[in-house]
Amino acid sequence: MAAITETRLSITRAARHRLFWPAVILVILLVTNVFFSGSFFKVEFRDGHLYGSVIDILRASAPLGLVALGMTLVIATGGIDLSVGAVVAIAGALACLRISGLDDQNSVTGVLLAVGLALLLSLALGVWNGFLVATVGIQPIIATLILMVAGRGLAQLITDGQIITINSSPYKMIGAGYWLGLPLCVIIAVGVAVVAGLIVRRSALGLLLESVGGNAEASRLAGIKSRWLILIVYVFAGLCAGIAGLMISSNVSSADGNNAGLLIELDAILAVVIGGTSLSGGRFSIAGTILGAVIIKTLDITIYTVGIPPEVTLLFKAVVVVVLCLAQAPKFREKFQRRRPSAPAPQAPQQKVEVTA
Amino acid sequence: MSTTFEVLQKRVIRRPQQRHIPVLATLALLCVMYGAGVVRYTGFSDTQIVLNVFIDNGFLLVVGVGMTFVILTGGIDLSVGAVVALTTMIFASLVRAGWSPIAVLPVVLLVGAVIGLAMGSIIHFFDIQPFIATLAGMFLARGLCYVISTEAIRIDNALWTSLADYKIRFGGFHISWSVVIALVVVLVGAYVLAYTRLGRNIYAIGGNQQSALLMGLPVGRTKIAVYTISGLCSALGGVLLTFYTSSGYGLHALGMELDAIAAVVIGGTVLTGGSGFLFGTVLGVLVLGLIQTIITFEGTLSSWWTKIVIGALLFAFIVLQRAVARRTS
Amino acid sequence: MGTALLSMSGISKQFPGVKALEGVDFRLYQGEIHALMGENGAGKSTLIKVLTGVYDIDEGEIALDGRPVRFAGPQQATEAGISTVYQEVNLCTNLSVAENIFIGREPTKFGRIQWGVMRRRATELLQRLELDLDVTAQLSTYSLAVQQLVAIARAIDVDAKVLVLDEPTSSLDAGEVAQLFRIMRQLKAQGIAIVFVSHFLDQIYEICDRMTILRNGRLVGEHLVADISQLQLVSLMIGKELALLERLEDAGKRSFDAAPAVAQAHDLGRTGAVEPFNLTIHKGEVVGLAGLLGSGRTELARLFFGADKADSGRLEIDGIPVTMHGPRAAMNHDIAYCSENRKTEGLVEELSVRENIILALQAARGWTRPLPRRRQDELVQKYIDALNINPKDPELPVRNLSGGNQQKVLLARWLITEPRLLILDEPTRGIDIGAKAEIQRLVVELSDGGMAVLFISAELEEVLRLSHRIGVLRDRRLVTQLENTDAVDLDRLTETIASGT
Amino acid sequence: GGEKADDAGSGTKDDGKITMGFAQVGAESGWRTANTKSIQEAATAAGIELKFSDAQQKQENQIKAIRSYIAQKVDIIAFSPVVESGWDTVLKEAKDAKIPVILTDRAVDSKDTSLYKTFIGSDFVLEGKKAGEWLVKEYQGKTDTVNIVELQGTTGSAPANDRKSGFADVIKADPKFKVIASQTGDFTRAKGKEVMEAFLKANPKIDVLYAHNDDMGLGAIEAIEAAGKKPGVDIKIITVDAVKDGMTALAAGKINYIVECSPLLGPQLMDLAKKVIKGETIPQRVLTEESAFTPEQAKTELPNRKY
Ligand SMILES: Nc1ncnc2c1ncn2[C@@H]1O[C@H](COP(=O)(O)OP(=O)(O)OP(=O)(O)O)[C@@H](O)[C@H]1O
Ligand SMILES: Nc1ncnc2c1ncn2[C@@H]1O[C@H](COP(=O)(O)OP(=O)(O)OP(=O)(O)O)[C@@H](O)[C@H]1O
Ligand SMILES: [Mg+2]
Ligand SMILES: [Mg+2]
Repeated sequence: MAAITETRLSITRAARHRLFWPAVILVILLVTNVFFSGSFFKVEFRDGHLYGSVIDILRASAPLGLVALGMTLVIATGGIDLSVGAVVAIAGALACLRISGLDDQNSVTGVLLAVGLALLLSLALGVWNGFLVATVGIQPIIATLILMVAGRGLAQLITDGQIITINSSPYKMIGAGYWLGLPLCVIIAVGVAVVAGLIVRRSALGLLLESVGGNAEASRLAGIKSRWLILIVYVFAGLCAGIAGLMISSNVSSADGNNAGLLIELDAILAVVIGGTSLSGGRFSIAGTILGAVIIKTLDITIYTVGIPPEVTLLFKAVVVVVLCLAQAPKFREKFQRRRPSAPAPQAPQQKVEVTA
Repeated sequence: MSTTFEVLQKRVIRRPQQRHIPVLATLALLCVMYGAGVVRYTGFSDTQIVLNVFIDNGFLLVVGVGMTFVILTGGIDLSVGAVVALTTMIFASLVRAGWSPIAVLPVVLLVGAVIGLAMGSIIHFFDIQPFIATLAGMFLARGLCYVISTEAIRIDNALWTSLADYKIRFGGFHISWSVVIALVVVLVGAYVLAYTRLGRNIYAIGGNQQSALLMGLPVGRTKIAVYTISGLCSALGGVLLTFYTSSGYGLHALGMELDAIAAVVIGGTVLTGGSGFLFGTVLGVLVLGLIQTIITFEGTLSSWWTKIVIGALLFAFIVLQRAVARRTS
Repeated sequence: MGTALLSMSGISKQFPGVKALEGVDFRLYQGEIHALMGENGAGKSTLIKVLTGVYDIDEGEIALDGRPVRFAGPQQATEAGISTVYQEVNLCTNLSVAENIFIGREPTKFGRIQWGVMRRRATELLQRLELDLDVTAQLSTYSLAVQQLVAIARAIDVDAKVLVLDEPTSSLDAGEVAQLFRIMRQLKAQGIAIVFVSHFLDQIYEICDRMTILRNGRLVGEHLVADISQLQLVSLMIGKELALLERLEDAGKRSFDAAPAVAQAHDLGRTGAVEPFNLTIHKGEVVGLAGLLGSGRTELARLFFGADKADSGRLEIDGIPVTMHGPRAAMNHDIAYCSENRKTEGLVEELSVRENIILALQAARGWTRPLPRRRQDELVQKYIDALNINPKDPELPVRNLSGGNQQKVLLARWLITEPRLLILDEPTRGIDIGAKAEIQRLVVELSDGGMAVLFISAELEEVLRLSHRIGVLRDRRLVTQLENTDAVDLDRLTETIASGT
Repeated sequence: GGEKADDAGSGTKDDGKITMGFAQVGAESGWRTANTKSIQEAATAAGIELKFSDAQQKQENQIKAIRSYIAQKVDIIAFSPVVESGWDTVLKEAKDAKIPVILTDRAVDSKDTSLYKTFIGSDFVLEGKKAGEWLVKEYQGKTDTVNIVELQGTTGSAPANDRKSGFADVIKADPKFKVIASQTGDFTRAKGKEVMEAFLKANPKIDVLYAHNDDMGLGAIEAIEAAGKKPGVDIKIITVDAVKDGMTALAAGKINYIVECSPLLGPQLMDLAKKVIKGETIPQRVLTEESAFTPEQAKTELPNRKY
């Protein structure tokens, strides 16, 4: 009896965690796949690297996770960045344009130069957004809408509206390569997330961002110079989107100014929200965002594996999104749980809460 | 001590109120932009060009009205474009099945309102962020379109075609029914916002939801109402779009939510809610429409330059708007 | 006395980690003014919110007019005749003054709001409180005290059986309080029952008939005000004796002419806010600001901190002219400003107590130099103890603290920055007497230690008690400065404020 | 309106130069860009003044553009409809304004064929059929089931609908052909690769891939190679479009068959436009000149590919 209550308690404790329910949904999605593809969880070592559906999910999540990571910090300050998709396209386009102009597309220095240039441009675009929001004082959604529209045009201008195909094995490493048997893009994404997480939580940046997002005027009067902070987060979002752009274009060895990163801003915001960060700013969770990105990509891949026809894909997504946010909503669980306990002991659940608190 | 009369007098004589400045700045800039168009392009001064902006954006205006309601409460509605598409789709398929458009009309309006109601209820009762709830609504509505058909369905109905083609003529110019309907919607919306309890509750919630709750305002009801109104407006926008395109199609109104949000925000409404005017949204729609018109008049831009120029015009407009509003305040 | 108009029995309310109310009984009779007493965090506001349905009740019954009721939200409570002014001013500052008074029950004709009628009635209503405002102006253009009065105006206009006022007087000056009391007596005569919460004991003794005392969420007693002395009341509230107040009486009254000036304002001013003024604050000196509501005390203080930019005159720090670019620049000169409006200008509600306390210090260090966690914990613990912040858990979201405890958190934020000039705007707003004495003692200590303090309070006694010099403001002008000698007493000060000489 | 002599915006000048308003769908793919280029170049070559607008995949925008051309009184309007339905109103307006209209690339489903002069473009259903026919021929005489996976274009778009149905029409005659998975790849390489990766894991035996355009096929090839299989050998690949990258892969044997869908209809369009203006009679339907390629044909054709 005691042991049972003990496990019960630890389960309730885990269930309290903000990310418990999203994680449950992720597991359910993953398990669903097994019924349609028996070898879903099989991970083999093939051609010197890991190979399997789970690896696919991680690889597909890497760029989205990166974009969402940048978006998280922007949202923490109470902003939003719609231009990430355009930056994804621009970064990929510029890198591929440079590489396609190389005599030897396999030259590592040439590729590094191209990559550096693309990232530099992404940074600059981030500065542009940050400038409009922090200095000019335009509402973030409109400020970044400008680059969202014009940036896509810029990407197409760079590629001349064509798809630039390249054949560069160093460049291909970024999105489709492996290191120590692990997908390099996942390593990069995790690396950036870890570094960002460390910087944000080990320095005071995270606190100051949450403060600015939570109450801008109070933060100003507490001496926080929010202008710089806001600039930094947009620059970081630009950089993340740039890296993601390189991954996406490298994965298919081509730059598609029209389609690369199309609507990725929507998925990224969704990932942030699933991860438990409120769109109105304030508290944020990087781990939550990464989990959110993985859930979204798992959902996509589940749709392919299960063979859901394209016509009903969106309905399926709608259902999953609703279930996901209901599961996460304390208010929903409250209503659901209150109905459950059987009549004779209305006191009991209340008591339990007290014990675990 | 000032009497009521003096207070009133102060109000009339005083400079425009602080909260009107963004809208006035927008109006002024819109005029400047129009003037620039007239100077630069032949035929731009034709009054019909202005009327065309209304004709071409009637549906966006109606959708924008609903969006303004939502944004004023501090929410957002991403489902509008999809609901517009769904409306055209249901409309077209029912008409094809032999229904009279007059009978279909209440059905589609109801569908739109119900989708809005459902989203509003989820947002209120379970405290779900509007972004995610309406995103689910967007997936749902688009998904339903494809379930009905992946192909476009033409609306082949004499009554509807004649309504769609009908031109209300006056003094050599003409407008369409959709313009009339859109303007009526704007007026009704503006009236609701300014002169009804619902409208004032919307502003209150946008200002501070917690306070509104403690002041004993019906926060839940108002929030649900707002999304229902938005759904209804989207459905009506969809109906107007069937005037415009005479077809139902799952890919109609792709990305219209962004246009609508942009129009609302350009019109001076703050995304966090609580301040803004419907008239601003009208201006916002006109700004977007005018930019589009300028692009077509320019006529020589490649696809990418089109986007870049749209972005640049938007940029110029918004930065000037900021500057003007800052200067005057 | 017959049956109670409102009775609450066995009320319990549990928040995660805190039992805010435990088996509390409360009775309210028709035509009485009933004080709800207790320390900060005793559960007064929670009891009120439980009554009006803001929070669900865990246990207990409520009966109104003998019928059991349970409200799902403030809306139902209002409809049932319970009109409430909550502790934090809960109005919509984006709406006009008139609307804030009438929203939810606007005068309508065929569903159309009659704006003219509404404005007229709002003006009339405010005149009952002797307040003359432009009712069409946005509420945000008015100071917190005015907002508090607007909230009161809103509450007293309803046709209510029960009026609940949770610390309505926390930023009001004596005149405004008198107006409020006059109206409360009128309402009482009409048979309305009033619940009144305040930390000013004098006010309680002036207006209330009975009182209910809470301590740590439990009922301590229900008494007739006449039956119990102030000292008894205090010991009932805090559970121990208190004898601090006397000790402070003769603090100061020194001359500071020889002391170096920390901050000097020369014709400093801002159009529309304060007219150019000259004011010098010396090292170790406490300068009090006195004035009527809206006289410009807050605005004067903000200029020293750069919270607003001055558009005339100059400011000297240590005799060197500086341009105050903003709060951060002021902080670099070791100036701190504790705002009167803790909700919108002070706290970041979702952050924890610890994070709120270290915020200003951290901002001053910059984001690259985080305060080590151990040092944070030390500092925070020190001030939690010193100011008796309750509950003591520094990781609680500050939102979950009671109003008075939030105020202490804000104060702690600035104290840990160890400034040379500390600007305190209504620092004792909503703070219980125990903690208030503590804070006053702190101010004396700090100034003895050489800190310059600019002290603003609506409570003139407090200003008199603490200040070495008092600046008097009137209509946004610093009209005079009085050395706080024995010649200056409450009457003299009141007179100066009224006459301006 | 006040006309200005120095303005380039007017179509009603009596210098005999033809002004054409062209309302393009957008620039959603390399194919489309090639289409646009072809039209622009052909216009310059033919001495026709081209007013070009990009609708960014929105029918509303296209209608607006056409309205604007009518207002600007161009001599002839051409456009590639985003969708087939819903053009009657605006076409009637053009007709009332006596401006002839030519459709390119896609048809409209208007019953009143007098609303436009002619339609020049490919037949997407036919393309799907060609793909199916090649498949049927390839597996002639074999009895084993053929597992097919399909990468569809953007859900709801006309080429996706038609290429799917044309293909299905042909293969349904023989039960050995089984489409075991069909999913949209949004006409892009990235999505094509992502979907194919999942297909490969969920379906151990895939014989044939049918992709609605080259780009998705090219993305899928990467996925197939990553899975350790040989595209074109282990899995036969059929695609549509024949853009340069696709043809290169075809020549390399990674794709087995490409059905051409030519974007280069500029010269034909300008020819027709001139004829229409001169009042000559022209056929109601003009097919673009296009074929289909096998790897051998690709090798000879490749050097000539411009897009
Ligand atoms: N929303 C909440 N969540 C968690 N704890 C809360 C919440 N609101 C109040 N509390 C806790 O309940 C207790 C009672 O708070 P309450 O606000 O009722 O105090 P109070 O008597 O009004 O004090 P004050 O005089 O400072 O206003 C406090 O310990 C407080 O921390
Ligand atoms: N009685 C009043 N009539 C009109 N306006 C007022 C009145 N009281 C305050 N205000 C407005 O409130 C604003 C704030 O004034 P300020 O906060 O500087 O005053 P204060 O002396 O600090 O008063 P408080 O005691 O309310 O803090 C001023 O801009 C003023 O317009
Ligand atoms: Mg309280
Ligand atoms: Mg003040």
